[in-house]
Amino acid sequence: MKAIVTVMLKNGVLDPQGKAIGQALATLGFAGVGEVRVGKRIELDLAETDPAKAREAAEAMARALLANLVIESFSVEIV
Amino acid sequence: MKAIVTVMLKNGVLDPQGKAIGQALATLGFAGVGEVRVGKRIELDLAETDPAKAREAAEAMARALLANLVIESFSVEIV
Amino acid sequence: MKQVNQALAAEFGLSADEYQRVLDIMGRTPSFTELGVFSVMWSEHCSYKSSRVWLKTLPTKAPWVIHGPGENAGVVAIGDGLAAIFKMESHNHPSFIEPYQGAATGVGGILRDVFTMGARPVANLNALRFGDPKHPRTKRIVDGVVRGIGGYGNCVGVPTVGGEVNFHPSYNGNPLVNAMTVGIAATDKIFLSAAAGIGNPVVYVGSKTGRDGIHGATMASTEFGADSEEKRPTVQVGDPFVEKLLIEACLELMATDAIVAIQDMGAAGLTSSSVEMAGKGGVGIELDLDHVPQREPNMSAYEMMLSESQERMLMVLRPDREDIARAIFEKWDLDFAVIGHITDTGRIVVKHNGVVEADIPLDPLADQAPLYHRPTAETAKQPPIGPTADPIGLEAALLKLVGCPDLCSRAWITDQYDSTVGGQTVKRPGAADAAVVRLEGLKRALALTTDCTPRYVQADPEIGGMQAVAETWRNLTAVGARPLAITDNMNFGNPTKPEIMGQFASAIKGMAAACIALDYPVVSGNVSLYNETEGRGILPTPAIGGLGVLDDAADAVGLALKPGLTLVLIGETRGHLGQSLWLREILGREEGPPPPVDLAAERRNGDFVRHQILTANVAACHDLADGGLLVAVAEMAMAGQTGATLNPPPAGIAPHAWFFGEDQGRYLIATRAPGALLVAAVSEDIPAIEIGTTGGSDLTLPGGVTISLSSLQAEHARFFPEWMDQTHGDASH
Amino acid sequence: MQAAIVVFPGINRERDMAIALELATGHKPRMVWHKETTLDGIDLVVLPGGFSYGDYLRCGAMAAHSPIMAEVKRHAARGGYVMGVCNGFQIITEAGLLPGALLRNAGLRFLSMDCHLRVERADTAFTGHYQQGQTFRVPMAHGDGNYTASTEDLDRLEGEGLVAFRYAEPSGALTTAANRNGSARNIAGIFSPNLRVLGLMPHPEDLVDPLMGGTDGKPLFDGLAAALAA
Ligand SMILES: Nc1ncnc2c1ncn2[C@@H]1O[C@H](COP(=O)(O)OP(=O)(O)O)[C@@H](O)[C@H]1O
Ligand SMILES: [Mg+2]
Repeated sequence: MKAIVTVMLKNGVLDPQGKAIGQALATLGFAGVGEVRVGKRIELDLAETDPAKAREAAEAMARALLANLVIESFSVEIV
Repeated sequence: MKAIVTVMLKNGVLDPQGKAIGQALATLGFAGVGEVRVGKRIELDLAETDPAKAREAAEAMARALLANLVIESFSVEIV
Repeated sequence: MKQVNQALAAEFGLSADEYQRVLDIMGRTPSFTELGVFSVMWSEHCSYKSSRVWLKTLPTKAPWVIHGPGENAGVVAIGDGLAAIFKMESHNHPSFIEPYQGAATGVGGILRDVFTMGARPVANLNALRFGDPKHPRTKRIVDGVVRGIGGYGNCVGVPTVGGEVNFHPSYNGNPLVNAMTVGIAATDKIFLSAAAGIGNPVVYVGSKTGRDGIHGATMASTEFGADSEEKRPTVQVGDPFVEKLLIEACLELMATDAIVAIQDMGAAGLTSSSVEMAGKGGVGIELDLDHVPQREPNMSAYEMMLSESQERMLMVLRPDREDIARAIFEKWDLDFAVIGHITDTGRIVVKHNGVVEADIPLDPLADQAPLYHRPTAETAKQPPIGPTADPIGLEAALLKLVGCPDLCSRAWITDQYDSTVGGQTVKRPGAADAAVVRLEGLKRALALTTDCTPRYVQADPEIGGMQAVAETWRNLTAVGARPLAITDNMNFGNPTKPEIMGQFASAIKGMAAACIALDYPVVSGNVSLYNETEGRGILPTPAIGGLGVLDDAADAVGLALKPGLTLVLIGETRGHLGQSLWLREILGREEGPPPPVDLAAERRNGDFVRHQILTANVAACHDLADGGLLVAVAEMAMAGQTGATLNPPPAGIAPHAWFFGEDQGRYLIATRAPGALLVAAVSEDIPAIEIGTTGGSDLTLPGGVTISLSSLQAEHARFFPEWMDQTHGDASH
Repeated sequence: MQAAIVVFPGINRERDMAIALELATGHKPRMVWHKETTLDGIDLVVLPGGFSYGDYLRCGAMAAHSPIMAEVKRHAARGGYVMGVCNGFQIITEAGLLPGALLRNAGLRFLSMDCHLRVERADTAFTGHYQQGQTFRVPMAHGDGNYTASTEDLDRLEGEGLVAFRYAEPSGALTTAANRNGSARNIAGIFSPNLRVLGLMPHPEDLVDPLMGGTDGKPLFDGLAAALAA
């Protein structure tokens, strides 16, 4: 079972990476790009075969390590 | 229109961050975690309203800047 | 929006008396935004209401002092028409909440205090205090803080050249992150913050404003309770890339004559910068917030005035130079906005969407700011520890001491800090008692250090305060530098407790005495109070940052031993073990009075050592501090990969007291010319004694016990890598 | 030799580089803003270290698209000399002037310390004042110096003698311990096929003065000055 944990900065938290990428895209001549936000995608191969349990485990991992909940939020997808 | 560009290291390129996370999860007591891969998720707000054109634009941005095709591959999702 | 009343004022951190004072000044109920302005300006962090009466007693003057406390940073003349501009600042509370960003933005903030005065930053240092390594939270905090300091400093390209790290359980819930920046400017090109010129534009540059860290200043002024997790405001995220652009753009603009006044937006952001600039200039200021560059939609006046978004500056420009300035900031891709102008009203007027959101008279806001003479209680003197027996012998004690967290190698930390960028770092971290950084294109160099021994301050705040100042002076002297001035960062507990206020007052008294005796004034500093968790205070920690100058960088000496030298101990050794690391690490006792500080002897010994260094009689030098003589020898031996053979102690002193006592005012010198050095010492009445010779790859103790340098090194190097790297995954950065 | 140093926003070792070049050539290099578009009269273009654009997306990625880079590529195509150090190396690989890429250091930490480099060939303009096989000490300071390339590229670099420097013990031995950032085959620097483009991670420009702890980096600049004199 594979879990995909997506970690993004919370709304309102400054995203220097996103800002810089937005500017770089503009310099490269890409028009019509508004806000850019950058986050992480963490793919976990899990031995667990029950989707509900896999999700629970991935969420626990995100809370414990993968996301910094002071400034980030996360979501989990099981595939 | 929003485009989500996911950038991952190519298979075969060593992912030290993924490896470290895997080890850290194990020390934290999470069992049954196999390979861990870490990539980037870049969310772009696009003025474009046509999904096909938006995808094309996002792909062009990924090729030009967002991914380094020597070591990374990317995929685009339009939402 | 909430009703403005006493309850809301209390929520904002204003006492009932303070709120009454607001009502008196305003003659009406303040608006929400006005209440916000009062609350941050009158917070401990901005108003120094508990500490001011004591800070005023510090000596701040010397012929070389150009600007003492009161400006963004202290300024001293260093020769060649140049000035060193420096200050230290704390980011303790933010670093507990989010160690990486807290430490990173701490570095960013202190950099701005320095380059806002026209200086190019040339060095960063940091004084860190962490909890017990065994406490479950400590490791994550250490990791994040070190990464944060490196992440920011490395990116802006200012070398991180020094600092200090201690561990103690009293910091478990309250680490100390004190960052220091040193910059260089021409003495006739120093920029101040006093606004002037009625009608002159007020210009905002740098990053956009978001809802970051609102009420950060008041948060930094309250102690943490168990509910602090909920109270946390939006954490500020640093953007070192923008900071780098801001440094370059500001320095470029400062080379023109466009700037009338400039001030960074630090704690309490737009509020404190605009209030202070107008207040200092004795003028008024009007802001139209509609023009403030905003990162988020629908921000209120209150939010914009209190936001602590990073990497922003406020300037007053000559009106005819606005275009030049705009072009420079556009070149560097930074926001530039005229957000107001200087008035003659003596008031700050804030407009937003055509509505006056705040209109406050500036003089009373400053003059009638609360000032407390808080009760103090003196710290009881510690009884002497009495005779001690050595249970394990010198060799085992040395190995234990060089490996303990407070003395072990800091390479794991300093290896993460770029210490060479700029190409002027003469003495990198670990190479000498003070970092030495040459001034580009000149012979002249600065010597820099930070020091404090909190366990001494806890045991006797006055001696501890004195000792901290003296130790920085000694460290500068030990590289051959002439000490010029200090900055300080007063980290203490809750000032409403008389015993804490007593620690503060006594520490200041001791610091002041040392500054006077050593001709070594305080030119800037910072106060961080309420460093407590659930009622337990930290060890009182007046961190001192010292700055000295070497006329020729080539004169600087380091720690490293070479073969064929004689070791000479300067200063008197009585074997004082009270509050020593030997007592704590070997006997498990944190007891006794700290070593006495004899300021006259300190000065005599130091002046002698410096003279010997400058006349080339000294191959290596190290001051004696934590761990005493034997630890100092070991550190010098490891630094130079050269062993030493030590003589027995003089009669009448126990070997462990001789080798591990922490008597003050001492230096260990390695010299090729011991005869001349000893003769000079005798003629000047300086205690000096030959204690051994150098060579080989072992440390040989009296009686013939040998410790190989490699085993010493292994013990010394072990703690950090074993503690940090075995398990640590890096998920977030 | 007329040298130019390209200044990208966020670069921070341009001054160090200018000092080293001036020391070797006797005159100041030209500082070229990244929005400029010509390098006329320049013999050597240097892309210095630092954090161009904060290194926020990938190190060097955004700088690789700066206006000046088109001209740097033309300069290289004309047979001009180019040296990228640290961030400059990253920019050069991102721009496709040299193969491969620089990943996060294997230990995931910034590494600021001295390392030793083994000189793989001494018959180039960059290495002429070193001996082949010699090792020299040099500071490094980077978070992303872990050189990687496809096996074919690595084999080609080796086969064509395009590896410039490898991380080594002071003795010259190629060990894992000496290869702190985890680079493939201990590679610290590589050449273009015409040996006129060099990319390397450590900072020879920061060790050209005995006061800063040594002059091990100086032969690189002296060699360049000698080779490009005229
Ligand atoms: N403990 C102290 N010792 C000496 N000067 C101090 C101390 N604390 C604060 N100061 C001085 O008071 C002024 C205000 O400090 P601070 O509010 O930290 O300034 P800023 O907001 O610019 O960082 C500065 O000039 C600072 O140097
Ligand atoms: Mg300031």
